Order: sequence, then structure tokens, then C-alpha cells
Amino acid sequence: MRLDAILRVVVKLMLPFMLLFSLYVQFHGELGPGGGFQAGVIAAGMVILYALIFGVREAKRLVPQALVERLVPLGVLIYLGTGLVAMLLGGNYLDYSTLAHDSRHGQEYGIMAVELGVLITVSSSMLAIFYAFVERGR
Amino acid sequence: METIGKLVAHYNYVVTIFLMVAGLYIVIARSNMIKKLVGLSLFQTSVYLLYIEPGKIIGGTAPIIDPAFKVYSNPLPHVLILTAIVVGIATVALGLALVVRIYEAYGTIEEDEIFETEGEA
Amino acid sequence: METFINAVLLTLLAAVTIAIARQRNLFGVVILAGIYSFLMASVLLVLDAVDVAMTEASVGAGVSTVFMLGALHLTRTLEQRPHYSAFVPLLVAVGVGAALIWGTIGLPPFGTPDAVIHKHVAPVYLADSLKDTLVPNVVTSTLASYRGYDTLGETTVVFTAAMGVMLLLRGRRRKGAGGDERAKSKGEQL
Amino acid sequence: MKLVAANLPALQVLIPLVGALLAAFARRGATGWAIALVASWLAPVISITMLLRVLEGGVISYHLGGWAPPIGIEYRVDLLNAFVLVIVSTIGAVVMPFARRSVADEIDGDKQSWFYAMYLLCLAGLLGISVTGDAFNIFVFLEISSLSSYVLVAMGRSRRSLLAAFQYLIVGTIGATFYVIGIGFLYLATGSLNIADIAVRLGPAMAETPRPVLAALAFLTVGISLKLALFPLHVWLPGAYAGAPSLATAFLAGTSTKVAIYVLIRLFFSVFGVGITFNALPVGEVLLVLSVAAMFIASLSAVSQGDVKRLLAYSSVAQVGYITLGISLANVSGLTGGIVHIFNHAIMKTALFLSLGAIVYRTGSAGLSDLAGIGRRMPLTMAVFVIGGAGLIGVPGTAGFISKWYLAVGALERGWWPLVFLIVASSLIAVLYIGRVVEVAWFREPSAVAAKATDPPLSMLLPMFVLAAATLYFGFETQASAGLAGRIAEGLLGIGSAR
Repeated sequence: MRLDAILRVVVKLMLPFMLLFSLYVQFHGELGPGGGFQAGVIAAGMVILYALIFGVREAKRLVPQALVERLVPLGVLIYLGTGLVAMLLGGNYLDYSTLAHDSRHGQEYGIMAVELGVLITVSSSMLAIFYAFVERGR
Repeated sequence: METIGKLVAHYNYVVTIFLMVAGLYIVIARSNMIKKLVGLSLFQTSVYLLYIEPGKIIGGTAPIIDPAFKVYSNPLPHVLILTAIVVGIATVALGLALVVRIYEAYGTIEEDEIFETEGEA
Repeated sequence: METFINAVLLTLLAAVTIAIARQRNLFGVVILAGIYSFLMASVLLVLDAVDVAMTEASVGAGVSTVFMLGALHLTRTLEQRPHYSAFVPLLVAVGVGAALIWGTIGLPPFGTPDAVIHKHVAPVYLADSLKDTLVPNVVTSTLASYRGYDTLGETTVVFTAAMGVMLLLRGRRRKGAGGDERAKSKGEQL
Repeated sequence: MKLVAANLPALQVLIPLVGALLAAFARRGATGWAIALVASWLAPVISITMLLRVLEGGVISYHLGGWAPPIGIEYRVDLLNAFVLVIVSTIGAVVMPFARRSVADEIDGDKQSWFYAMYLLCLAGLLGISVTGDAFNIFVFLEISSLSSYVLVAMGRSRRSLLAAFQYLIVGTIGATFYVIGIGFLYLATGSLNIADIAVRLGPAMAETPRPVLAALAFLTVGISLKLALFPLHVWLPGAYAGAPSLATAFLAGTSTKVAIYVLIRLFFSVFGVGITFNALPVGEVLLVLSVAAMFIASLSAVSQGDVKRLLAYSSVAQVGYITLGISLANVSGLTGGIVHIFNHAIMKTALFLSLGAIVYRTGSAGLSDLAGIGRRMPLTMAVFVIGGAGLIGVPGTAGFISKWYLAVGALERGWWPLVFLIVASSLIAVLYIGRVVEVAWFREPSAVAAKATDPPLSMLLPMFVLAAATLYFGFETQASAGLAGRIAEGLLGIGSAR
């Protein structure tokens, strides 16, 4: 019981740092290693850890299942939509150069946008799969 | 020294190939479905090395541009393998979901036991 | 030095692989698979593939282990001995191994900068990434822009898998009903 | 409009993909169906437009992300893949009116819209494989189509569907991993991933280090052969086709193995070229032997099946044998026969599986004994089955005859006249298995389930009629099918003026 309490406290303390780390990995991906995938997996791992310690019901209150299921297609839609916007602005599909006046900044925005899409789909997919397995258990 | 280097270089390929073959063997030879999936993921994972190893340049660094470095390892295999990893986890997750359903339907995850009950599958 | 570390890590990987093949307790197998992934991540790190190493550590050793344990929780944890002989699989494996060894003999030695792959497309990414996209991490710029379409595809693969798992595991459980029963109920219904 | 015209190759894949995402948001089955209908009907419009453009103005090259190949990924449409795109998108569109009732009958209500999402993902994946000019991009879209196919198969009602889906997943993933190994070797040998660029750089690479190139050929051939169910790598197919819901079976049988065959043709003739493929390794000989084995052994297996879905699945393995036979002949007539059979088999087999799907819709069973007397109760449905079956046999006047004619001519040009005999002999086995079903369906007293069945509503009959009519039409009018296939074959073999 005591150990359990320590675990709970430690995990609660760790969560904000994990979130911070995940965001760091997401936004630092252009400068150092990292990006949407890695950040997405870490973010999902954070919730999974929370679920393991506090129970899935608590985790679902933090991140509702219905929300997760909507986010899964949303991320791909953001990625795909970024490409479509680029196309509507006169470039080829996924040609981010058209997204800003300067092609290099356009590229930068485009990369940020699609990495966001990747983050959303990867994190929510991993979580959705986790929820699906746990739910089957009862 | 040079011969040792050559030997070690070849050693890398041999071990990589052993890893691939062992994974493939587990997939085909084992009847337990979870073991099969583990083997499948070993097989896929070891293929990463086939791409990444030749991409390495001795004395090079990770392909993140920095004025302090001149030689970078090849970034393209890294990109391809990132894709492959994600595909791998997707396949394994789907496979596991199938295994869970199969267990519920048949009460076992041993392929040969299921074949015995089904006749020929 | 890099070559040497790499060789040691690879040997460890081979040892873990053998252990996985021999281990019949599936919990053990899953944990060993996690160890395998961490070792693989270390190898990738030595090979300068930092992004890949990070992904392999978080995906292979992290999420994948969680999913495997989740599935084990819902099924059985002990592997039975297979009834059939392992001769044919062994033959296939040896054949594939021989083909791989035969194919890799002609490849350039480990770590040389003279290999074909370092001379055609890859240098363009290294040279142009900063100039084209303002992104110094060439893996990121290649992943998201030069080959961004692949990444769209791979995000779609994740989406497909998540939808698939939800389709398979959500909803009520049905005990395996054979097609015949359904035919009967259909016949009655009509 | 100009915007659409300029981006056709990208839209070919994007429209089903967007459809899949929208269907994933939808909750009601009818909404999912409507989205799938719109998305899948737009696809053939695009693919036919592209085919006409290629016929007029030559190869279409589209640079994704605006990056020129080989730096970026290229969509490259020539006659061969325009033809394949038309086949896949047309089959995908034709089955949609049939889908609504069939899916509503076989899939739980709350899962229908997601089922359509999977269907569209599979369609997008197959179109993506066909349209791309990048070897690694093929792998990515191969996985999209494969993962969605596994799920489609697993959605079948019987517990065997789950087992079939699992086996399909294992075999499919091994195949895909072999493909990745093959592409890895090609990349190590040439430094490129763009198919056209690899083809150019392969000659010098072959001269310098032939072994990785040949290893690539071997691994790619085996990997793709697993996907296209080449005998004896076909073990996953009968279970998967028999287990899948009717719509999925009809769609996959018409498209999925066909796209894998396309990849094989592309690799053999556009990447490695006839010289390396057929001279450096005994690929042609092995393919020939396995094709003939498929034509006989798989056909014989079909004869003894008690489940008609499974029977037709074995027949598919045999029919794939005819196509690979055409490839292994590697002359214009043979290759024409193989390519035109991709098209002909797609329409015939989809017609057959749709009519069987209609029977399942009415009776709930595809068992041969349950089909007794069904011909009198569902005459229109069974008429379609008979026409499709005649096509499989290769009766003159049906599309199947055209394919076999070209194959026979190709064999004769090679001087392999016993092969002509084998083609005819294997067709006689098709008479046996189709004849068995027809005999049971028309000449037996109706079974308990068949007695109450009637022909399905028009929405389900129409797609079947269209495909049956096509089976007959392309038995006479061969300009659009065999004529085009001939031009493609000439182009692939570097003969004539094909673009």
C-alpha cells in the first residue's frame, strides 16, 4: 500500500514533465532528433502509464475515449488538408512552398502542420488501441 | 588491423542476416500466434539494419546540419526505416487484436490445435 | 571503435533472439522482445540514426510491449510445443539466409563513404535541406517534405490499424457462430 | 477546373482517402455508404480521363510536394498503370450499389460506416500502388491496402474469418518484408528509389556488382508472389476469400491480386528489363512451371470444394496462373494475353462473387448443398453466374476466350505447342467445377433455404448485369481490352511505337 502511494505520487509528479518532454520532442524535431511520431508515442505512453497506475476509468476521465476516436482521423485530415491547401494555392500536392510568401518559410510552416497531424493521429491511435484492448478485458 | 576491420565489417552483415532468418524461422515454425507475431516483428526489425548499416559513414555524425561537422551519415535510410517501424507496430497491433478475437472464438491461440478442430483451414 | 561497439551490440541481439526462440513463457518472450528493441535502439544510435533509435525505443520497447502484454492478459501465457516438424521452416530459413549472404557479398564494406547510396540522391538532401526548408535536421525535412507523401501514407497506416483494432475489439463479444447456424436462422426468418 | 486537371494523379488517391476519413467520422451506415459511393464513383472518372490523356499525350509525371524525382516522390502514369487504375477504380465503383444491402445484412449496424472507411482505404491503397513511380511508396500503399484487407476479411461472420485474416496478415507481412528487403538491395545497388531512375542506373550497377541486383530480383519476386497468390504461395487466399463478407470478396478478388500482378510486371519489364529478369536468373522457367501447376492443381482443388466461395477462390488461384503464364512467355502475344486477362478476370470474377453474394444475401449460405435448385428461384442471379462461369472456362464469345487465345498464340510463337494443349486441358477442369455448381443450382430440387429465395432487388442486380454484359461485350469487341493490352505489351517489350 505504501509503495503504491509512492508510485502514485511519483507518477503524478512525472506527468507534467512527460508532457513537457513530449512537446519538446515535437517542436524540437526540426533542430534535433524527434518529431511527430516520437512525440505522439511518448504522449500516448504518458496516458497509458497514468491508466496503469490510477486505473483506466481515471485515464478515460482525463482523455475521454470518444475524443480519442475522433482525433484518430483528424490527424490524417490535418496532414492531408495541408497538402490540399498547398494545392489550392497553386502548387503541386504537398508543395508547402506556396503556404507563405517566401518558399522557405512556407516549407517550415508546412512541416510544422504535418508534424502536428502526425502527432495527433499517432498519439490518439496508440491510445485508442490501448483502450480497445483494456475494454475487451472485462 | 585492416584485416580485423574487414572481418568485423563482414561480421555485421552475417549477424544481421542471422537476426532476419531467426525471426522468419520463428514465424513459420511456431504454432503459437503471439510467438508468431513476436517473430514477425523480429523479422521486420532486423531488416532495419539492412538499410541503416550501409547508411553509416565511419567518422560521420547524425544527419543534423551543424557548422561543427562535415561528414554526415546518410539520412534517406533513416527516413525509410521510420516509416517501416510505424508500419511494423501497426501490423503487430492489428495481429494482436485478431489473436484476442481468435482466442475468444476458439479458446486457444495454438494454430495447430485450431486446425485440428477445423479440419483443414 | 564504432565498428567494435556495433559488433558487440549485434552479438547481444543475436543472443536475445535465440533466447526468444527458446523461451516458452510468453511473458518472458514479450520482455525479451522489449530488451531486443532497446538493444536495437542502441545499435541504431551507434549508426547515427538518432531519430530511428528514438522511435524504436519508444515504439518497439514501449508501446509494442504494452500491446503485447494487453493481448497476453486476454489470452494464454504458455506456448505449446508445435505438433508438426520444424524441418520445412528450417529449410526455408536457411534458403533465405543463403540468398541474403550471397546478395550482400558484393556490397561495399561497412562505413565507407564511397558507396553508391552516398553519391546519388542522399547528398542532395544534406546539401539542400537548410537552404530549401530552414530545417537543420535532414531526417525531419526529408520525412516531412521531400518524401512527405510517404509520411502521409504511413500516418494513414496508423489510422488504418487503429480503426481496424477498434472494429475488431469494440462492441459486444460474440461466441464464434458458424456460418451454418446463420443459414438456419435466415431460413426461419424468411 | 484547371486545378483539378493539373492534379489528377494526386486526386486519384486522395479522393478515396478523404472519403475514408469522412466515413470514419460518420456514425450511421447509410452515411458511410453515401460517402463511399461518391468517392468510389469519382475514381473511375479520374482514371479514365488519365487513360485518355496518356493515349493522347504520353506519360503523365506528377511531382508530389513539387520536388523533382528522384529527390521527391513521383506519380508516373503510363499506359500500363492507367489501364490498371481503370480496372481497379471501375470494379471499386461497380460494386458500390450492391454494397448497401449486402453490407447492411452482413455487418453490425454500428460498424458499417467504419467498414466503408476500410473499404475506401483499401481502394486508396490499391490505387496508390498502381499510380506511383516510387518503389518505396509502393510499400507504404501496399501496407495501407493490406492492413485494410485483413480487417475486411476479419469482418466476416464466421470464426474462420478471423483465422483466415490472421493467416493473411502473417503471409502478407512476410511478403511485404521481402519486398522491403528487395527494394533495400536495389537502393544499395543504385542509390535511388524512383522506379524510372533505378531502371536507368541498373545497367551500370549490374555490370559492377551483379549480386545485390539479382538478390533484389529474387526477393521482390518472392515477396510479390506471396501477395498475388502464385502457386504454391497461395495458401492464404482461399480462406481469406471464403471468410470475407460478400462485398469484400467481390472487390478483393477483382482488384487486390491484380494490383500485385501489376507490380510484378512493372518490376520485370520496366525496372529489371527482360534481359536481367529472364536471362540472369531462371525466373521465366520457374514462373512457367508454377503457372501451369496453378492452372491444374488449384483447378482440381476447386472441383472438390463444398463451399462455392472457396471453390471460386481456388479458381482465382488457377486464373492467376494464366496471367503469370503470359508474363513468363515474355513475348508480345503472351504478355498481351496476361495483361488482358487481368482485366477480363477482374470483371468475370467480380460478377461471379457478386452473384454468389446475392445468394448469400437471400439464403445466408454459400454451401453447395444449400444452393440446390436456386437457379429456379433466383434465375437472374444464376444467369449472371453462368455467364461469368462461361468466361472462366473460356467459352468463345466471352472475354475469357480472348485471353486464352492470346496465351495460346504466345505459346505457339515460342514453339511450345504442348502448352496450348495444357491451356485447353486446364479449361476443361474449369468446366467441371463451374458445371458442378450449375448442375446443382438448376437441376436439383430446391433445398430448404433455397425454396424461399427470390432474386435480389434491382440495386444488387444491376452491378451484376453490368459485369455480365461486359464479360460478353469484351468477348467480341476487343479493341479497348486486348488492343490496349497489346500496345502495353509492345511498350513493355520495347517493340513498336507504344508510349
